[in-house]
Amino acid sequence: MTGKIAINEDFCKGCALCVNACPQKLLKTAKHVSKTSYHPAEFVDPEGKCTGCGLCALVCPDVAIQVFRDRKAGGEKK
Amino acid sequence: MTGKIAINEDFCKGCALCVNACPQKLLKTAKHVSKTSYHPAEFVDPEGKCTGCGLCALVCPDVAIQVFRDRKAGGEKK
Amino acid sequence: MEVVYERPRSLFPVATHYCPGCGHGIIHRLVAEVIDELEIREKTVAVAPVGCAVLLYNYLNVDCYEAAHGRAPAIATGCKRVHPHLVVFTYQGDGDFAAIGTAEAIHVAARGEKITTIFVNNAIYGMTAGQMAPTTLIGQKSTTTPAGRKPETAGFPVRMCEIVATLPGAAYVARVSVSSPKNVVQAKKAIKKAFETQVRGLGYSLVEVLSQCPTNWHMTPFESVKWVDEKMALYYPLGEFKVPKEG
Amino acid sequence: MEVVYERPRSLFPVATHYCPGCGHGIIHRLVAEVIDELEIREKTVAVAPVGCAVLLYNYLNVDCYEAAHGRAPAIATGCKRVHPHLVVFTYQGDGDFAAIGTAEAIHVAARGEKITTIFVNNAIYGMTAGQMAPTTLIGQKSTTTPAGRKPETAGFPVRMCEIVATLPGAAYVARVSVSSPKNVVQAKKAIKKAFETQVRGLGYSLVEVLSQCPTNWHMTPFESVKWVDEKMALYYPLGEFKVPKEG
Amino acid sequence: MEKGKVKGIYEDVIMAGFGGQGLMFIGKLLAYSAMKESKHVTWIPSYGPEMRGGTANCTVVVSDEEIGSPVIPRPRAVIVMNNPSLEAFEPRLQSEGLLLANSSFVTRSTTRKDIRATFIPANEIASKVGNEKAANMVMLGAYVACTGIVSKESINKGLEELFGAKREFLAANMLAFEEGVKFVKEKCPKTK
Amino acid sequence: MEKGKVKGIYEDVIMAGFGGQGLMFIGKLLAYSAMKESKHVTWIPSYGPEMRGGTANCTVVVSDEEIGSPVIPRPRAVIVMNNPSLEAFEPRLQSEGLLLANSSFVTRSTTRKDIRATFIPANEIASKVGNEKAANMVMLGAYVACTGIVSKESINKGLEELFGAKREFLAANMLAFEEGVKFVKEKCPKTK
Amino acid sequence: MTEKRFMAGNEAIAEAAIQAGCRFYFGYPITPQNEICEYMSMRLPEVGGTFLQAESEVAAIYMTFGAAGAGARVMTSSSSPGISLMQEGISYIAAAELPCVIVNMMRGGPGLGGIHPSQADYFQATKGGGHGDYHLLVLAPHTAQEAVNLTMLAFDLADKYRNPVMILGDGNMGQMMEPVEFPPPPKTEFSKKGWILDGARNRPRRLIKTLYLDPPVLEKRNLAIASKLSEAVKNEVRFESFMVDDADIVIGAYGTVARIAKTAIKILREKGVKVGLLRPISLFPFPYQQFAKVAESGKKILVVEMSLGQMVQDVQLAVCGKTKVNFYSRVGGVVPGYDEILREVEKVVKESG
Amino acid sequence: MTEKRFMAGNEAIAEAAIQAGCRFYFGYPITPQNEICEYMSMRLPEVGGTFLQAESEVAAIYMTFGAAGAGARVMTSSSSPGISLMQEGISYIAAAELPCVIVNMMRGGPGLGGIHPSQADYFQATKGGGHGDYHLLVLAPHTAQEAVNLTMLAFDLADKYRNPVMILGDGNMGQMMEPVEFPPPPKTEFSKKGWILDGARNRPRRLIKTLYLDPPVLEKRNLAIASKLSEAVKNEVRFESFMVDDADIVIGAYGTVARIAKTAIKILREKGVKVGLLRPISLFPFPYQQFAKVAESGKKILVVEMSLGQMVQDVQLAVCGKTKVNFYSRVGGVVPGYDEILREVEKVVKESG
Ligand SMILES: Cc1ncc(C[n+]2csc(CCOP(=O)(O)OP(=O)(O)O)c2C)c(N)n1
Ligand SMILES: Cc1ncc(C[n+]2csc(CCOP(=O)(O)OP(=O)(O)O)c2C)c(N)n1
Ligand code: SF4
Ligand code: SF4
Ligand code: SF4
Ligand code: SF4
Repeated sequence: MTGKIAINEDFCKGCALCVNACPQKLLKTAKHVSKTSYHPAEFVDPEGKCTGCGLCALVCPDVAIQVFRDRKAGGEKK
Repeated sequence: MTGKIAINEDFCKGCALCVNACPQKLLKTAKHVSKTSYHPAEFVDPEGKCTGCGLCALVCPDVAIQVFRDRKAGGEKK
Repeated sequence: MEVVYERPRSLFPVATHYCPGCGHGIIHRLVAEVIDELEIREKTVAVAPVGCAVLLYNYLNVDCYEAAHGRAPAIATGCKRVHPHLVVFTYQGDGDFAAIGTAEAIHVAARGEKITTIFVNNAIYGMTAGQMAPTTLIGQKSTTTPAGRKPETAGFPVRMCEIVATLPGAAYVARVSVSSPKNVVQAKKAIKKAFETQVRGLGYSLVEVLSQCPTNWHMTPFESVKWVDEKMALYYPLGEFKVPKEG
Repeated sequence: MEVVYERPRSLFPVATHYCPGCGHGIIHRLVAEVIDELEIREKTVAVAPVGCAVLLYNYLNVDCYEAAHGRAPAIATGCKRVHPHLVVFTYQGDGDFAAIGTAEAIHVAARGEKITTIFVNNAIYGMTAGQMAPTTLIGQKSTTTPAGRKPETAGFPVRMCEIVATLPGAAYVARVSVSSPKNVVQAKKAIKKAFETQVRGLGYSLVEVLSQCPTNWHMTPFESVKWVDEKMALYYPLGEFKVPKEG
Repeated sequence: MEKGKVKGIYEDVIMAGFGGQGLMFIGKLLAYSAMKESKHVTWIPSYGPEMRGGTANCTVVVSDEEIGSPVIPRPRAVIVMNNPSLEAFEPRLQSEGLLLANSSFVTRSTTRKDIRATFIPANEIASKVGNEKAANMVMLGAYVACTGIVSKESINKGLEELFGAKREFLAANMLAFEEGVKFVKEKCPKTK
Repeated sequence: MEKGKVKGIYEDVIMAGFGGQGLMFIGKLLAYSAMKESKHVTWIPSYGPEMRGGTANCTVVVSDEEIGSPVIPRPRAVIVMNNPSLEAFEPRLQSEGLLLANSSFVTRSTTRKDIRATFIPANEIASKVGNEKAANMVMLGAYVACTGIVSKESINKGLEELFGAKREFLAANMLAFEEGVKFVKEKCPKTK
Repeated sequence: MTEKRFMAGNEAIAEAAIQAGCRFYFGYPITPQNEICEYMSMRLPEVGGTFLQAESEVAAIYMTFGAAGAGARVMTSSSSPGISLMQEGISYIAAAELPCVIVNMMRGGPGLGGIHPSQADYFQATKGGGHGDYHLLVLAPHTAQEAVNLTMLAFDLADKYRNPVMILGDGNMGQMMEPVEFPPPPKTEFSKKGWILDGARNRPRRLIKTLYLDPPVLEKRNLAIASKLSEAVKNEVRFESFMVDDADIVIGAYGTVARIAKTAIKILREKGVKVGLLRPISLFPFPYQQFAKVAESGKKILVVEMSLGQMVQDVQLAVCGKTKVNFYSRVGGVVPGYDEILREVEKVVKESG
Repeated sequence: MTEKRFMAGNEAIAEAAIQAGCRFYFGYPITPQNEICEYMSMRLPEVGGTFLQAESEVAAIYMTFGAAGAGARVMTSSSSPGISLMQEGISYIAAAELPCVIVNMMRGGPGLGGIHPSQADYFQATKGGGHGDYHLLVLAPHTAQEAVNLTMLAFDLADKYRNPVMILGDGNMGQMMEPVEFPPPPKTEFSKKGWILDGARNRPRRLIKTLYLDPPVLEKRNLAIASKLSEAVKNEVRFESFMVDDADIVIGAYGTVARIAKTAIKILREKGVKVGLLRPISLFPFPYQQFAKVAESGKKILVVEMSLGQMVQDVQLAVCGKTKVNFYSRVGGVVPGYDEILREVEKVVKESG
C-alpha cells in the first residue's frame, strides 16, 4: 500500500501534530518560514514509505494535508 | 397517654390539613368565621381521646397549633 | 400538662400571607425549628427569593436579604465570603432556583459554596399566579400550559437534586416533601442535616422540598397533599442523593 | 493515486485565525465532514459562540448566527422553532456553555430542543487570553488562578455531560477528544450521531469535545494533546453518556 | 369625575370587597353591558398579591364620550362588600355620592352625612332567592337601579355573552339582580 | 505631536511588528526609563485578538510636560519590524519623521522622500553579538541614538527594575542596544 | 367596522400581535404583564404559532433574536426588572438589525420595587439601556384601542427599519379592560428574503453577526444604523395634539398619565382654563418640533410623569429655554389623579399671573 | 510623595481599589478590562481579600450585592456587554442603597461590537440603563493617575451616599501604561454598623430589601433616594477647566477624548486660537452650571465624543440654547486624533467668523 501527502503551506501553522502522528515518521518541521511566517510541516519520504494512512490529516487542525493512496489499496474515503 | 391542643384562630386559615392528620379524628372545620374570615379548625375531644401525638401540629402550615401532653407520657419535645 | 409543641422562637408570632394549606408555611416552620435547635439564630443570614416566599423575612427572625429573582445563591455567596463564620441559606422556589436562577444554582454547588439552599418545588409559579414552572409535570395544567404541559413544546420537568448531586462541591443533597406527618418529620431531618453540613464546613447543601400549592393547582389543601404523594413524588423521588462522607 | 482525504466542501478554503495546534480547527473540520456526509449543508444553520470560535462563520459555509456569550442555545431555539426542518447546531466553548450560558445549556436540553451542541471544553478561556474556565482542572494555572485552581475558593470543575445526561430531553450525550488519530475518529463518530439524532427528531444532542489550547496552557501542541489524555480525560471521562433508545 | 363637571352620560364606580365576593365579575359585567349599549367604558382592577385572600377592587367608568382617566380618585359611587372596603373607600366618595354597602358583611354604618348611603343585606336577599353566591348581583341590581346607567336587558345579554352563562346560572343571577333593583326601589323611592 | 508645534522635550514613536518580536517590551522599557528620568510618559498597545499571531504595535510618548494624547495619528518616529508594519505606518509618519526599519524582515525600501529612513539589519547584528532575540534592543538602541530621549544608563536601570532582568540577560540586551547605537552613529552621522 | 371586544390591554396587545402576523412569542412571566404570556400560550397554538415560556428573560430575548433572524414576526414582553435583564440582548438585536417587538409594561422600581404602574423606564427605553449607540423605536399607547393599533404598527416599523420596536405601557394599561376593535392590519409587506437564515439552499450562505473587530468597519456599521434611524426620526414622529391650539398651558404627558390628563383638561376647560395636551405617541423618535412650537408660541408647559423626571429632559431639550417647563410627578406605583393634575395646572396658571 | 509606578490603567484601578480597602472583587472576564480581574486574582489573596470569578456578569453583580450588604468594600468590573447584563442588578443595588464600585471599560457596541475604545455607554451609565428611578454616581478619569484617585474617591462616595459608583473608562484608559503614584487613601470612615447583615447577635435583625408593594411606601423610598442623590448633585460635581477663561471656543469632552483634546488645544494655542476644555470628571452629577456659564459668556462649544451623541445632550440641557453646541464624534472603536479635533475647532472658528 503506498501513498503520499500534500501540505498546503498557506494553511499549515507548523504545529507539528502531524509530525507526531505519522507512524512512519515521514513528516518534520521545515527550516524555512512560510508566507504566514510559520515553519511549516514538510513531507520527506525518499523511500516511499507513506501508506496513505491519513493519520497526519486526521490530527491536522488546519486542514492543510491532502492524502493520496494507490488505487489498488481500495481504501474507503474517510 | 393524654393530651390536648390549642388552636390559635388568628393564625389558622382553615386548610383542614390537621383535620386529615389527626389519627383520632378530633379536629373539624368550624362553622363560624374567624376574624381573618376563614372557617378555622376546631378541636372537639369530649372523650379525652387526644394523645398529644402532635401530628396535627406537624402538618399545620400556619403554626396555629400548640400541643400539650401529660407529664407522665414523658415524650421528648419534638 | 406540658407543652410538647409550640411555635419556634425564630418565627415571628404573626400570620403569614400564604394561602390556606400552602406548603411554604410548614417549611418556614421547619427551618425555624432547625435554627432554634442548632442555636444559630444570631449567626444566620437568610436570602429570600422572588416568589411567594419573598416575604420570608416577615416571618423569620434572622438577618435577611431579599434577592432578585433567581440570584439568591450569588447574594449568599457574596455574604458568606465576607462572613465565613455565618450560616447563610437561600430559600427559593422552582422558578427562582430551576428556571431563571439555573446558572447560579449550578455554580453555587459547583463552587462548593458553604451555604444551604431550601428549594421549594411546587411545580408551578405561585406568586405570579400559576404559570408553568420548569418543574411542572407533563400533562399538568397551568396558565401558560392551558392544555397541560406537552413535552414536545414545553419540554420536560427538571430534577434539580439529580443535577446538583453530580457536582463535587455539593456535600448534602436530599429531596423531601411535607405532604404528611411522616414526610414532615423526614423533611425536618433533611433540613437539619443540610444546616449541619454547612456548620461543619463540608460544602454546599441542598434540600428540595416538594410543596403543595392548592391555589394554583386548583385543589383543596387535602387534594393537594395527595397530589404531591401520588403524582409529584413519582417523578421526583424522595430521598438523599448525596450525604457527606464523614457521617 | 486517488485522493483519499481532502478538505471537506463545507469548509471555506481559507486559513483560520486559530493558534497553531488548537483543537478548534480539528473540530471545525469534523463538523464540516459530517455536514458533507449527511448532505445537510443547505439546511444547516450554525450558531457561533463568543469565544475563540466566534469567527466560525469565516470557515463553515452554512447560514450562521453569531450569538451573544452563552446564549447560542436560546438563539438556536428561536431559529429551530421557526424552521423545524432545518438542522440547527450551536458551537460553544466552556465559558460560553458551562459558565455564563449554564441556564440556557440546561434548559435547551430539558426542553429536548431538537438541536445539537458541539461543546468545546479546553479548560480555559481562550479568547480573553487564559482566565479560569468552569472546567479548569484543580491545580491548573490560569491568569485568574495564578497559583493554580483551588477548590476552596474557586470551586470544582463542572462536568456538563454528566449533568445534561440527567435530563429526559437529552437524547444523545457523549464526550470525546481530538488528542490523537484514534480519538479524532471517535469524535467524528459522536458528532455524526449527534447530528443524526437531530435529523431523526429524537431530541437534544450534545457532544463535549476535550480540546487543546496550547497557547493558554503554555504548552507546545504536542504537550497539549498529551495533557488532554493524561490530565483532562481523567476528570472528564470519554464515552457516551446517553444514546437514543432506538439504536 | 365630579358631578356637574361634565355634560352627557357619565358614571364612575368603585366596587370593593373580599376576593371571591364577585366584585370583579359585576364590574366587568357592568362595563361590558354598557359597551353593548355603545357607550364608552373602562374597567380597571386592583391587581397583585393583595388580591389573594385580601381585598380586591375595581373601578368602572361609563360615558358617552371618550373616557380620560380610568382611575377615579373621588368616585361618584362605591359598592362595598366588607368592612375594610368601607374603611378604604367611604372617605373617597365625593359629596352627594352613592354608597351601596352589603350589610351582610358591612357591620357599621356610614359616618358621612353628605352622601346617599344604602345598606343592602345582599347575601340574605340572594339566599332567599336561592343562591347566596349571587349577592354580588343583588348589589349590581341596586347600583343599576340607582343610576340607570344600563338596561336590565343589556345586563342579561352581557351575562350571556361575556361569561357564556348557562341557562340556570343566568336565571339565578338575573333573579338576584332584580331583587337588588326591587330593594332599592322599595327602600329608596327617591331613586329614579 | 508635530515637530515645531511645542517647545520643550517631546517625542513620540510607534513600534510595530509581529507579536513575539519584542516591540511591546522595548516600548515599555523606553517609557519606563524615561519615567525614571522624571519625564512624563505614556505607553499604549494595540490590543485584542489581532495580537495573537498577527502584528502588534505600541505607541510611546515622552515629554517634560503632562501628556495629552497618548494616541498619535502622525508620529514623529516609527520603528517597524516587518513588512505589514511598514505598510501600515510608513504613510502615517510625519514629514521629517524618523523611520527605523529592521531590514532583516522588511524587504522593501521606503517610498517617501520627506522622511529620515534608516534600515537596520537588526537580527543579523543581534546574532553577531550572540543573541538574535535581542534584535528589538538593536532597534531601541538606534532609536535612542537618533533622538537622545533617554540615557543608556536609564535603559540599563529600566531593564533591571522593570523586568527584573538577570545579569546575563541584561548584558546581552545592553550589548545589542549598544550595537544599535553604534550602527546609527556610523551609518547616519547626521544624528546627534 | 369590526366588532367591539371587551379586553384588557395586555390581551389586546397579544391579540393585535397575532392579527399582525406574529406567530412566535418567547417570554417569562412577570406581573403586571402575565396576561400577554398567558393569552399567547392559549392563542398561538390555535393559529399554528409557537408559544414558548423561556427559562428567563435573558433566554427569551435571545430566542426572539433567533426567531427574528429566521424571518418570523416575533414578540416578547416583560416588565421593568425583566426588561433590564434583556438589555444586552436588545443591544444585540439592534446591532444585528433584526425586527421584533418588545413590550414593557412598566412597574415601580428600582429593584424589585412594586407591581403598580410606573413610567420610570423612559430613559432605558428611549436613550438605550443597553451598551453602544443604538435606539429602539418606542411607542406609548394610552388606550387599549391604541395599544392594538400601535402593536400592529410596531411590527411594520420593525420590518421597515429592521430595528426592534418597544411598546411602552404600564400596569394600568395592561390590566384595564376597554372595548377594542381589530381593524385589518395594514397589508404592508416587507421583503425579508434578503437576509433571513433558513438554510443556504441555492444561494450563498448568510450571516447574522454583530462583531466587527476592525474599528473603521464597526464605525461604518454604526453610522449605517444611525442613518437608518435618522430616517425613522424624519418619518415616524407620532403625537396627539389635544386642545393645544388655543391653550395657554400645555400638558406634556404620555400613556396612562396622558389619558388622566385629558379628564383634568375637560374639567379645567369647563372652568374656563385654556389648557391642552401634547401627547407623544412615539417616544423615540420624540416630537421635539411639536414641543418647540408650543414653546415658541409662548405657552407654558407642564410635564406630568410617573417618574422622577425623565421625559421632561426631552421636553427641555425641545423647548431650549424658550418657555418654562414645569414638572409634576408621582412615583413608586402611585398614579396621579386628575385632581392632582388639575391642581398643578392651576398652580402654573397662578404663577404665570 | 510616594514612588512612581509604571502601570496600565486597569492595574492602577485595581491597585487603587485595594489601597482604598477593597477586599472583595467579583467579576467575569471581558476585554478590554481583563487586567483588573487578573490583577485582583493575584493581589487580593496577598492582602487577605477574596477574588472570585463569577459564572457570569449577572452573578458577579449579585455577589457584589451580597458582599456590599455584608458590609465589605467591594468592586466589580466589566466592559459594555457585561455591564448591560448587570443592569437589573445595578438597579437592585441602587434600590437597596448598597455601596459598591462598578468599573465599565467601554468598548465599541452595540452587540458584541468590538474591543476598542468607545464612550457609547454614557446614557446607560448616567441616565440609568436599569429600570426605575435611580442614578449611579459616575466618574470618568482621563489619566491613569486620575483613575487611581477617582477609584479611591469612588469607594468613599459609595459609602457616603450608600449608592453604587461607576468608574467609566474605555479600552485605551485600561490598556495604557503611565506613571502613577498611590497617595494614602483618604481616611474617611463611614459607619456601616447600622445596616449591614452579619447575624442578629445582640440586636434586632436587619433587612436588605427592595420590594415595597404598597405604592405610597415605595414612593416614599423613591423620594428618599432622590433626595439623597440631590445632595450628591449639590456636593459632588467635579470637572476640570483647562484654559477656559480666555477661550473663545470651549471643547466639552471627558476621559480619553479629553486628554486628546488637550494636545489639540496646545497646538491651537500656539497658533493663536483661543480654545479651552471643560472636562466633566463626574458625569453624574454633571457639571451643568459650568457649561451654562461657558454658554452665558458667549463662548462657542464643541463637544467631542466617542459616541453618536450622548453627553452632548447634557451639554445642550446645560446651555439651554444660549450658544451653539457643535458636535464631533468617532465611533466603533475609532479614537479621534488630536488632528481631527484641531480641524473641527478650526471649522467652528471659521463658521463663527
Ligand atoms: C427578573 C424577574 N422576572 C420575573 C419576575 C416575576 N416573578 C416573580 S416570582 C416568579 C416565579 C415564582 O415562582 P417560584 O419561584 O416557583 O416560587 P413560588 O411563588 O411558586 O413559591 C416570577 C416569574 C420577577 N420578579 N423578576
Ligand atoms: C457578556 C460577555 N461577557 C464576557 C465576554 C468576554 N468573553 C469573550 S469570549 C469569553 C470566554 C471564552 O472562553 P470559552 O467560552 O471557553 O471559549 P474559548 O475561547 O476557550 O474557545 C469571554 C469571557 C463577552 N464577550 N460577553
Ligand atoms: S498538523 Fe497541519 S498545521 Fe500542524 S504542522 Fe502538520 S500540516 Fe501543519
Ligand atoms: S392545619 Fe393549621 S391552619 Fe390548617 S386548619 Fe389546622 S390549625 Fe388551621
Ligand atoms: S400561591 Fe401557592 S405557593 Fe403561593 S402562597 Fe398560595 S398556595 Fe402557597
Ligand atoms: S487561544 Fe486556545 S482555543 Fe483560542 S485559538 Fe488559541 S489555542 Fe485555540
